[in-house]
Amino acid sequence: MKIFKKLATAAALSASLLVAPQAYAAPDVKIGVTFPLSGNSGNAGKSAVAAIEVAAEIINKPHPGLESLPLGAGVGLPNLGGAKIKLVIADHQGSPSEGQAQTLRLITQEKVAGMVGAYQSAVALTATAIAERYGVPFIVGDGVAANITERGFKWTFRTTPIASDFANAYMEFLGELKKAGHPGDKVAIVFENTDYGVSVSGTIREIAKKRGVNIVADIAYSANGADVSAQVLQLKEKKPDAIIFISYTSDAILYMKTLKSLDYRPQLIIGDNSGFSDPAFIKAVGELAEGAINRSAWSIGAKDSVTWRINELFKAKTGQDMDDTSGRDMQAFFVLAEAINRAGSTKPEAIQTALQKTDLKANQLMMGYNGVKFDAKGQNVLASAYLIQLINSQYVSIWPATAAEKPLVYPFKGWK
Amino acid sequence: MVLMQVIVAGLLIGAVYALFSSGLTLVWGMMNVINFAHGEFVMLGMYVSFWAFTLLHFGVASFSLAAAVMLFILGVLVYICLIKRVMRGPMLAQILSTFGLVLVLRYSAFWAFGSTFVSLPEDILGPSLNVGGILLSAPKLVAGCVALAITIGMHLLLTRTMLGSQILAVAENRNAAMLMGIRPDRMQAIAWGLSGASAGIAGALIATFFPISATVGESLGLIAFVVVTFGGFGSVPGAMLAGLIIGLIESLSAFYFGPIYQDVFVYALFVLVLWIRPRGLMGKA
Amino acid sequence: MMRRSGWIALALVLVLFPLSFDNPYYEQLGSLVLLAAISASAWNLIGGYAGQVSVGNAVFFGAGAYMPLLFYKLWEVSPLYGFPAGIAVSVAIAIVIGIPTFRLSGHYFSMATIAVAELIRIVVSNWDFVGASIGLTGPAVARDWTDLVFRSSIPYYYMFLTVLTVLLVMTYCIERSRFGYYLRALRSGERAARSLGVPVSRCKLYIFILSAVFTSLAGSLYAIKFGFADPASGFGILVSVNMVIVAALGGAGRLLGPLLGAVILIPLQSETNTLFGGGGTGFTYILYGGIIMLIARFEPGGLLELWERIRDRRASRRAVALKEALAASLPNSQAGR
Amino acid sequence: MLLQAEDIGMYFGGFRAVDGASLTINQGEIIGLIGPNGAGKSTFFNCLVGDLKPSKGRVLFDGHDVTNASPEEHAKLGIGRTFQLPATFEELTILENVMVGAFLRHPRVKDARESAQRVLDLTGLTALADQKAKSLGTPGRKRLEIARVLATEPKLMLLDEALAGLTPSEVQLAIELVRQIHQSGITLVIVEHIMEVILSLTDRVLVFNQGKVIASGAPTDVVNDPAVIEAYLGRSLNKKREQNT
Repeated sequence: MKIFKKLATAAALSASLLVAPQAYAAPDVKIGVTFPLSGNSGNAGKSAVAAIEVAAEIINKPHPGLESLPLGAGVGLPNLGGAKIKLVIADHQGSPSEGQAQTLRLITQEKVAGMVGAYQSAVALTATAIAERYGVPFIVGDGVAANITERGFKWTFRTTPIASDFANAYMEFLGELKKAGHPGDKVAIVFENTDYGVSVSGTIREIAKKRGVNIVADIAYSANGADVSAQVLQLKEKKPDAIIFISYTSDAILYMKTLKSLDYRPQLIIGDNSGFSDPAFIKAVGELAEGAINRSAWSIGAKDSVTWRINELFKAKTGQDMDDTSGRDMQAFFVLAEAINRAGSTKPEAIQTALQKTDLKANQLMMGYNGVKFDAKGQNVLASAYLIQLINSQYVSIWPATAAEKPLVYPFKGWK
Repeated sequence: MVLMQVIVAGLLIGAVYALFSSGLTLVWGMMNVINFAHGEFVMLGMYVSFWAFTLLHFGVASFSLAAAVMLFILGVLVYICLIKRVMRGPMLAQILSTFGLVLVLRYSAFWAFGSTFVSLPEDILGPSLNVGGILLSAPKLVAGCVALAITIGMHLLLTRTMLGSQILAVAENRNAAMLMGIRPDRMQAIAWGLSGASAGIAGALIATFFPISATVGESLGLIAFVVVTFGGFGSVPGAMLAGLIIGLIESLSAFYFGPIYQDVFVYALFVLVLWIRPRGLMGKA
Repeated sequence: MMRRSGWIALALVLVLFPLSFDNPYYEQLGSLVLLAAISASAWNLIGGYAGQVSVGNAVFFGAGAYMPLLFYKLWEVSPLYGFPAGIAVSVAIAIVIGIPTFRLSGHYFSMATIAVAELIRIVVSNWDFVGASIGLTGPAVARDWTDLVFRSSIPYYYMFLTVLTVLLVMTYCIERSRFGYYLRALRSGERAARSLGVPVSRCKLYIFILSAVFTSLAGSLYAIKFGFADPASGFGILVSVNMVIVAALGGAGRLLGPLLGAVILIPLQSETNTLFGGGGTGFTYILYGGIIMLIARFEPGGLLELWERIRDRRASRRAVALKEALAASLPNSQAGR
Repeated sequence: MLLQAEDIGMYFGGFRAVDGASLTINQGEIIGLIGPNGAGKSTFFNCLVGDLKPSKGRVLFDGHDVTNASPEEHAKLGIGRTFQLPATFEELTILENVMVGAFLRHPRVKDARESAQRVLDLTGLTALADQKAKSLGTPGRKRLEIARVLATEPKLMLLDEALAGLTPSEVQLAIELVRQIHQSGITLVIVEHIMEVILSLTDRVLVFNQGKVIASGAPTDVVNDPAVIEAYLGRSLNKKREQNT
C-alpha cells in the first residue's frame, strides 16, 4: 500500500504545480476538474481544462479590464480571506467508470470543495452520482443530456443551456426566416446516435412538432463512419429547406466534403455546435462550409471587451480562439467560484445553499446567457444560446437581432 | 438515377474497404495471425502522407509511395520484433500481441500528433467526375483504381513470381519450404512488409478525403475483419469482391433503412458467413 | 501449487484489506480489483483452461449489466431481480455462439465472438427500449438496502469478494475433476483428445456457458456498483479485451492468474492516470499496450509461470542428478530432443 | 469377427485415395497394413478410426455400424489409435496424459489415477510419471501414446507407424511392448514401413497400392507374391533375404 500513498502524494504535487503555491494567506480552495484528456474527445477536454485554468488565473491574479466579472478583481476569494483557488485536474478518458473513480478520488483524496466536468453526458451521469453520495456540489458546464438534471439530485447543478434551449432557438430562427419570405417549414435532422445526438435531436423533434414544422428527413447515423454518401443522397432527394446537423468533428468534415463531391447545396445548414465549432473543422472545410449556421453562447466580441480579453488570455495559453464548449465550462467554473465566495466557507452544505441562491445577471457573465438562476432540479433557467454564421471562415453572431454583429447571409453559400 | 448514384457510391467506398483489407488478408492467410493493429497501420499511413504533404510538399503519388515505404519498414520490424516469436506461441499470445500493438501505436500517435483532426486539402485530387449525371468522387475513384491495381498486382505476385511462390510455400508448409532452401522468416517478414505497404497506400488515399486522427484506426479497423472473413482468409481477390459487396450493402441499407442499420446488416452478414460458410467467398477449404 | 500457509495469508490479506486503513479511494480501488478479477477469472474458464480465446465476453458482461438496470427502469424493482435474467440471457447467447463455432478450430471462435459482441452492441445502442446509446441508470440513492446502493465501497468489496471466492473454489474443483483434465487435454490437442474419447465440443460448450454465467454476474455487480451502464461500458470491445489482458498477465489457465493480473493492472491503470492523466497524453494506454506486448512476446504463460520457472530453476540443480537416473530406465528417452 | 470393413472408398474430389478396400479382423489377430507412400493405407486407417467418413462402404465393429461414428464414439466402443506424428499433451505430465485416457472407463479421479499407474508400469514409464510430456523424445512420445490408448482399455488398437524413426534397439523394445499388449488380449492393426516388424509380429498383412488391396495373407506368402514385389518390396527385400541366409 505504501507505493499507492507515494503515487498519490506525487499526484497531489504534480497537481499543486498547476497553480503557483501560496506561501502566506488563507489556505487554498481546491476545486476538482475532470474531463476527457485522452481518447476521442481528448481535444475538447484539454481545451475545456485550459479555459478553466485561465478562469482560475483571472480569479487568483488581477487582470485589468475584467473587474466587471464577479471575482474579476483577481484577489482570490475575498470572503475567505482572499484564499486562492487551486485546481485538481483528472482525466476520465471518456469512460463512465473512470469518471466515477476519479471523482471519488478528487472528493475523498483531494478533499475538493466542488467539482466541474465532464464533457460526455455518460460520464456526467456517473460522476454526479458519486458527488451526490458524498454530498459535494458538482457543476455540469456542457453536458446536454436531459436526464442529468432529471434525477432529483440535490448536489448537481447545470449552467449550460440544454437541448430544449437550442431547439427553441432554431425554431424561432426558422420562423423569422419564414416571415422574411424564405422557406422554412421543411426541416431535416441528421444526428450521430450517441447520447449527445439522440437527446438533442429528440428535443428538436418535439418542439418542431409543437410549432408545426414538419421534419422531412430524420437521419440517425453512427459516428466516425467511413462514408456518408448515402445520407447526403437521401437529403438531396428530400430537398429540405434547412438541415440541422448534430455531428462530431470527423463527421461534420466528411459531410461538407460529401455535399460538395455529390454537388448538393442545401438552402440552409445549421450545425449544432460540437463538430461545427471545432477549429479543426474550420481549418479543414472552412471554404466549403461558408454560410453554415451554428449555435453558440460565446462570442469574442469587440476589442477590449471582457470576452475579448478572456479570449486573448486563452489564446496566449493555447494559441487558438476559445470555442463555445470551453466557454460554457469556464462559465460553470466562475459560477461555482462565485458561490463558494458567497458561502464564505468551503462547507459543502454552505456552498450548496449558495448555489441554490445564485442569481447572476447577464452582464456578470462571460457567456451570452440571460443569467444564471437554478431551478429545483439544478438546471439554469436563464441559459440561452444565440446563432452564429460562418462568414469568411469566421463565426459571427447573427441572431437574435439584439446580439447580432452582422446580418444573416442567405442562402447557404458553400463552395465557389 | 438516384439508385444508380447510391450503388456507385457503395461500390466506391467498397473499393476503399478492399484497398485496406488486402494487406490484412495477406498476413492472415499466409501465417494465420490476426493483425488487430492493421487499422493503426492505415492510420500511420495517413499521418505519413499528411506530414509528407505539409512539410515536404509531396504530391499524392509521392506521398503514397512514402507511406508505402515507411509502412513496409514498420511491417517488417513488427514481424521481426514481435510476430516472429509470438507466431509459435499459443493463440492467446498472438491475439494479445497485436492488441498491445494497437494501444501502443494509437496512443503514441495520439501523444505525438495530438488529438486535433487534420486534413489534406479537400480538392487535392480535383472535383468529382460527372459521368452521365452520375457523380464519382475523385479521391474514392482513385482509391478504387489503386485498390484494383494492388489486388491484381498482389495476386500476380503470389501466383506468378518466384517470391510469391516462395511465400506461399512457406504458408503451406514451413519445414518443407526450409528443406527447399527457402528462408521462412525472410519470406514472412516480406509478407508483413507488403501488408504494411498496402496499408500505407490505403492510408495515403483515404487521407485524401477522410479527416486524420490518431483514433481513426478504431473505426476503419473492424470493417477490415469483416471484409477479410467474408472474402476468405488469405484470398486477395476475395477481399476485393467482399469489399465491394459490403460497400454496396452499406450504401443501400443506409439509403433505404437509414445509416444506423448499415452496421447491423454488415455484422449480421459477418456472423452468417462465419456460421454458414466459414471459409468465406474465395477462401481455401 | 501453494502451501496451506500461503492460502491462509492470501485470504487474510483479501479480507482485511479494506479495514486496514480508512480511505475510500483505496476501498474503491480494492473493489475494482476484485471486479476485474471476477470477470477475468470467468474469462479464464473458456480462454485459459479450454484455450478458446473469446474476444467477445463483453456480451455476457453487458447482458449482466443491463438486466438489473432494465428491471429497475421498467418496474422500479430491486436490481437483484435482474441478476438471474442477465444470466439466462448470457447462457442463451453462449449456446447460440458455441454450438456452431466449436466445430471450427483456429481463429474462428475468436472472430465469431467479436462479431456477435459488435452486432449486439450496435443493436443495443440503437434500441430505445434498453436506453439506446444513452444507456440505463439505476437508483442513485438507496430506497432500501435491496437497491444495493451504498455510499462506501466496503459493502461492494465484500460482495465481490464472496462471488470471487465462489468462482475460484468452483474453478479449483473443476481443475481437479475429470472435466478439468479433459479441458487441458483438448487445449493441447483436440484431435488426440477426441481419439481418447473426450467429447471435445460438449466440453467446450459447457465451460463456455459457465464462463458466460460468471461474466454476466460480474456485469450485474458492475451495474449496481456504478448504477449505470451504456453500450460502451457494457458491450464495448475494450471490456472484452481487458478481461483477456488481466487474465493473461497473471497467467491464463491458472487458478490465481487473473487475480494476480488484476492486482497489478488495475492500480497501475488508475495510478498512472492519476500521475499522467493531467497531462492528457494517453500515456496510460501506451504503458498498458507495452506491458501486453512484452507479456505476449516473452512470457505468454503469464507472471505465475515466470515465477514458477524461477523457482524450478533453483530446485533443478538437485533434480538434475535424479532425472538422469530416471532417464536411464528408458533408453534414449531424450533422443531426438 | 471383431471388425469388418466392407468395400471402403475414400474420394477427395476426383482423387480416389482408397478405392474399394475390405478387411475383416478376428479377435486376437495382429494385422499389418503395408504399401508404398500414398498407397492409401493411412487414409484407410483413418476411415477405420473415425477420423475420416468414408465416401463409400461401411465399417462394422462388434456388431455396431461405426461408419459415420465420431472418433469419440470409436474410443468408447473400444477402438484405440495412435498417431503417425505423436500427439501427446505437451503441457500435461506423463501420468496426466495417461489419465485422460483412463477417464474413459474410470470417471472418478482416484480410479483413473490408479489404472493409469498400472498402465505406466506395464509400459515402463512409471519412473517418468511426473515429467511433462514435452520433456520426452520421439521414442518416449510413441510409448506414451501407446500407454494413453491402453488406458482407454480398447478391444482393438490401431498403431500408425508406431515404430518409425526409432533406432534398432528402440524398435526391439517397442516390439516387445506390442507383444505384451497382444498377449493381454488386445487385437492389433499395425501400419508400418519397417519389414522386420511386419514379418516378426503380424499374422496377416494387407498390401495397398494405388488405393487398392493388391494382396493379403500370411506375411511370408505376401512377400513372395510377385505382384507385391513388383509394386513395392522389389529388390530391397530380396537383398534382405540374401543377408538373412
